[in-house]
Amino acid sequence: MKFGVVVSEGPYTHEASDTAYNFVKAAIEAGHEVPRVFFYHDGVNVGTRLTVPPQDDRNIQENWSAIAKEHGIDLVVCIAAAQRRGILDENEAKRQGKDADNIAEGFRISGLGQLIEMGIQTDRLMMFGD
Amino acid sequence: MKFGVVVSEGPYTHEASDTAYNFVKAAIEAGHEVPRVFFYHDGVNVGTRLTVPPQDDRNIQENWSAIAKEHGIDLVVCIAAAQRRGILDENEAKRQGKDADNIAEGFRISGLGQLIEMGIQTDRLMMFGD
Amino acid sequence: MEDGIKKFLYVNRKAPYGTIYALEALEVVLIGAAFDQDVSLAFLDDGVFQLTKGQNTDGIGVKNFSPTFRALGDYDVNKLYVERESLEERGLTEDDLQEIMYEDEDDDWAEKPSIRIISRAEMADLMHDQDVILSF
Amino acid sequence: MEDGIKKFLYVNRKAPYGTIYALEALEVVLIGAAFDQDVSLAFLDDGVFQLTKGQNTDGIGVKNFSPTFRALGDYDVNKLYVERESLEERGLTEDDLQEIMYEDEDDDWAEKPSIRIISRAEMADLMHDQDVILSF
Amino acid sequence: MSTLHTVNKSPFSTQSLLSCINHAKDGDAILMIEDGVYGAAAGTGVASVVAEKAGAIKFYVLAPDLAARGIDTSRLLDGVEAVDYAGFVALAAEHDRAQAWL
Amino acid sequence: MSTLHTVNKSPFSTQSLLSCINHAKDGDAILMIEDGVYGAAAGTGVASVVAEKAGAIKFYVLAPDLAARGIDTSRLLDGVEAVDYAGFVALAAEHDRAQAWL
Repeated sequence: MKFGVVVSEGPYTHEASDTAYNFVKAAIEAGHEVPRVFFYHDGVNVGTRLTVPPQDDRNIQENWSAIAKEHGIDLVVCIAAAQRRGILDENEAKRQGKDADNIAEGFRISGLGQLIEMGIQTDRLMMFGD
Repeated sequence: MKFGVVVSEGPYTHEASDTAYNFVKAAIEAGHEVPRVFFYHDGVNVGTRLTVPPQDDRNIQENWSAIAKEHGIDLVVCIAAAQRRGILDENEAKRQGKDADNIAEGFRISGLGQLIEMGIQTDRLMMFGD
Repeated sequence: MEDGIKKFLYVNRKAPYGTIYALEALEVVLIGAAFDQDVSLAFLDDGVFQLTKGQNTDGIGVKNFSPTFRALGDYDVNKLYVERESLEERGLTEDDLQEIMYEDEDDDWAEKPSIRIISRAEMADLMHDQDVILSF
Repeated sequence: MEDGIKKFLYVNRKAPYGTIYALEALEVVLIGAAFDQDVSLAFLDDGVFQLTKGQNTDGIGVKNFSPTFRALGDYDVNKLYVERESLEERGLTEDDLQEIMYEDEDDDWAEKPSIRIISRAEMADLMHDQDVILSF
Repeated sequence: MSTLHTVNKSPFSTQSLLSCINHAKDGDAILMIEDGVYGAAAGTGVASVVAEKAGAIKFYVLAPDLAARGIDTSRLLDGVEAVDYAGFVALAAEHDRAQAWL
Repeated sequence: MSTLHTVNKSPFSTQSLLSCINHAKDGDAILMIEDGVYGAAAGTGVASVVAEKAGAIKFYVLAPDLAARGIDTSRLLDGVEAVDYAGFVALAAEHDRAQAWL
C-alpha cells in the first residue's frame, strides 16, 4: 500500500515530525511504500540544514535525510510556507535576492500541487501536526 | 516604567509576535521603556533574515528590526533554542561548522541569562506565546 | 472513486488569525481546485469563526483573508459545510456568516449559496464519505 | 522585593514530549538558578504530567529529560508546588510523581522533599505573591 | 497588589480561560487577546463562566483582536470592557504583575 | 467502510478527543497518540467519555507514547488496546481513510 505523509509542525517544538518519522519507518518495514512526505506550515522548518541539536538528542533533519536517501522518499517542502518562514534553496535565494540558503540534503522546495498529487496517487494520507 | 517582553512563537504561524510588536509600539508611544525583547522557543524564528512574506502581508522581521533600531531595543535570540531550530549568526555558524547563517539585522544571539536579567531589571515581564 | 476522481475534504477546526492554519488551509484549497477532484470544505468547532462577516484586521496589522472565501466559487469550490451545533455553542447563526455564492453551470448559471448548514450527525456522514481528509 | 531579590515563578501547564515547552522551561530554570533569586516552580493543569515517574522515551526517540528534575536540588531550586486538583482530575496521586529531594542547609543538610502538594486556592495565593511570572 | 492575566486561546477549544478564572483573585483583571477574545461575547456556551465572575474580577478584551474576528462591541458580555493596545499597556502598568495563560 | 481517527492532544486541555468521539461512527477506530495518550488512562476526569463509547468505537493507544509519559499499560481503561508503530501502520492500512483531529 502507498502512504502519503504530511508533517505540519516544526522539529523539536512539537512531536509531530518524530511521530511521522517513526510511522514512515514502520510503514517501510511492513513492506508499504512511502513515495513522498510533504512538509507544510511550520513543518517546513524540518528542512533546514542549520539546526544544531544538543549532542544527547536526536537529529531530526538528518534522520529524515537518511531515510529518504535509503528508501527513495521525495521530501517536499512547500514553497509558500517556506518563504514565510525563511527556508530557501539556492535557486529561491537567488530569485529573492537573499545572500544565503538553508535547505538540507534530500529536501526539495516545490508547490502545494505536490500535496494534492500525493493525495490522489497514494492509498492513504496521514497528517501529523498540532 | 520598564517592560521586558518575551516572544515564544514563530512569525506568521502564531499571532504572538504580532501582538508583542503592537504592545511594544504602544508602550513606547505611552512613554515607557522597552530595553529588551527576548525570543524563546519558536520565537527565535522571528530573527531570520531569509523570510519572504507575500507582498500584501506584513514583514514581521523587518518591523522588529526597524523598531529596535529606532528605539534602541536589544533583540536577543536564545542560543539554545536557536541551535535546535537552525538560527545562527556568523560566529555560531563558524563554531558549528555550518556553511551559512541567517540572523537578521538588529538581532543578536545570546544565552538564557539575558532572559533572567531582563526579569530582574524591568518592572513588568510580558510573555506572548501559544 | 470513479474515473480517478477522489473525494477531498478540507476540515477546518481552528479560528482565524490567532494561528495561520486557516489561511494556509485556504491556500491549499485554491491550488487544489486545479486538480479536478471532488472537493468539499468542512467548518466545525472553532473553524466556523473563519466564515464570520465584518472581519477587519487593520488594528492588528495582519492580512485579512476572509474575502478570499467569496472567490471560491470562481474556482468551482462550492460545497462549504458548516456544523450547526458548532455555530450554536458559539452564539452564531447563519446570518453572522459571509454570503458566499457560486454560479451553478448545471442550472443555467443560477446563483446559489455555497454555505450549507448541516447537523453534527450529517457532518459525521460527510467525513465518512471521503477518500482523502486534510485537517487544519 | 528585598535586597534586590525578586520572586520568580515558573508556571508549567503543559505535558512533556508532545511539545517542547516543558523541556525548554527546565532549561530556563537551570540557567536562572545562577542568579540568586527566590525561585519557585508551579505545576498545574497538564503540567503535573511532567513530574510522573517511570518515563521511558526510548520508543519515540526523544530525549527523556525527567531525570533533570531530580538534579534541581543541587541548584538550590527546591520549591516545586504541585496542584492537588490538577492531579486528581488526571487520576494521579503524589505516589505517581518522582521523589525529588534537596538538602536543607539551614537544617544540618537534612534531606527533604522538594515537591509540595497544594490546593488550587493555595496555588492562586502563590501566584499572587510573585514579582516575575514566566509561563510555559 | 493585583495581577493582570492574559488569555489568548479560544475558550471553546482549550481550558485556558477556565484555569485562569479558577486562579485569579478578587481585584485581578483578565484581558482576553488573540483567539481568547471569543470568550468576551454574549450568548455563547461559555458566557456564563465569565458572567459569574465579572465584578469580583474585571474583564477586558483587546479591541483590535475583536475587530479582526468580526465581533462587534455591541455583542460583548455585560461587564467586559474593550481596550486598545494603549489600554493594554496601561493595564500592565497599573497591575503589579502580568501572568500569561499560555 | 470505516475511518481511523488519530487524536494527539491531551483531553484535559483541549476539546479534540471529545469532538473526535462526537463525529466518529460505529465501527470506526480512534488511536490516541502523542499527548493524546492521556485519554487512555482509567480513573481520570475524562475516562467516562471514552468508556461510554468503547464497544461501538474501537479505542487504541500508541504504546511508545504511553511509555514516554510513564503510563503503565495496567492503567489503561478497559477496552483500550495498546499498539506499537507497526500496529499504527496496520490500523491505517485496514481502515479506508485516516482523519487527524489536529
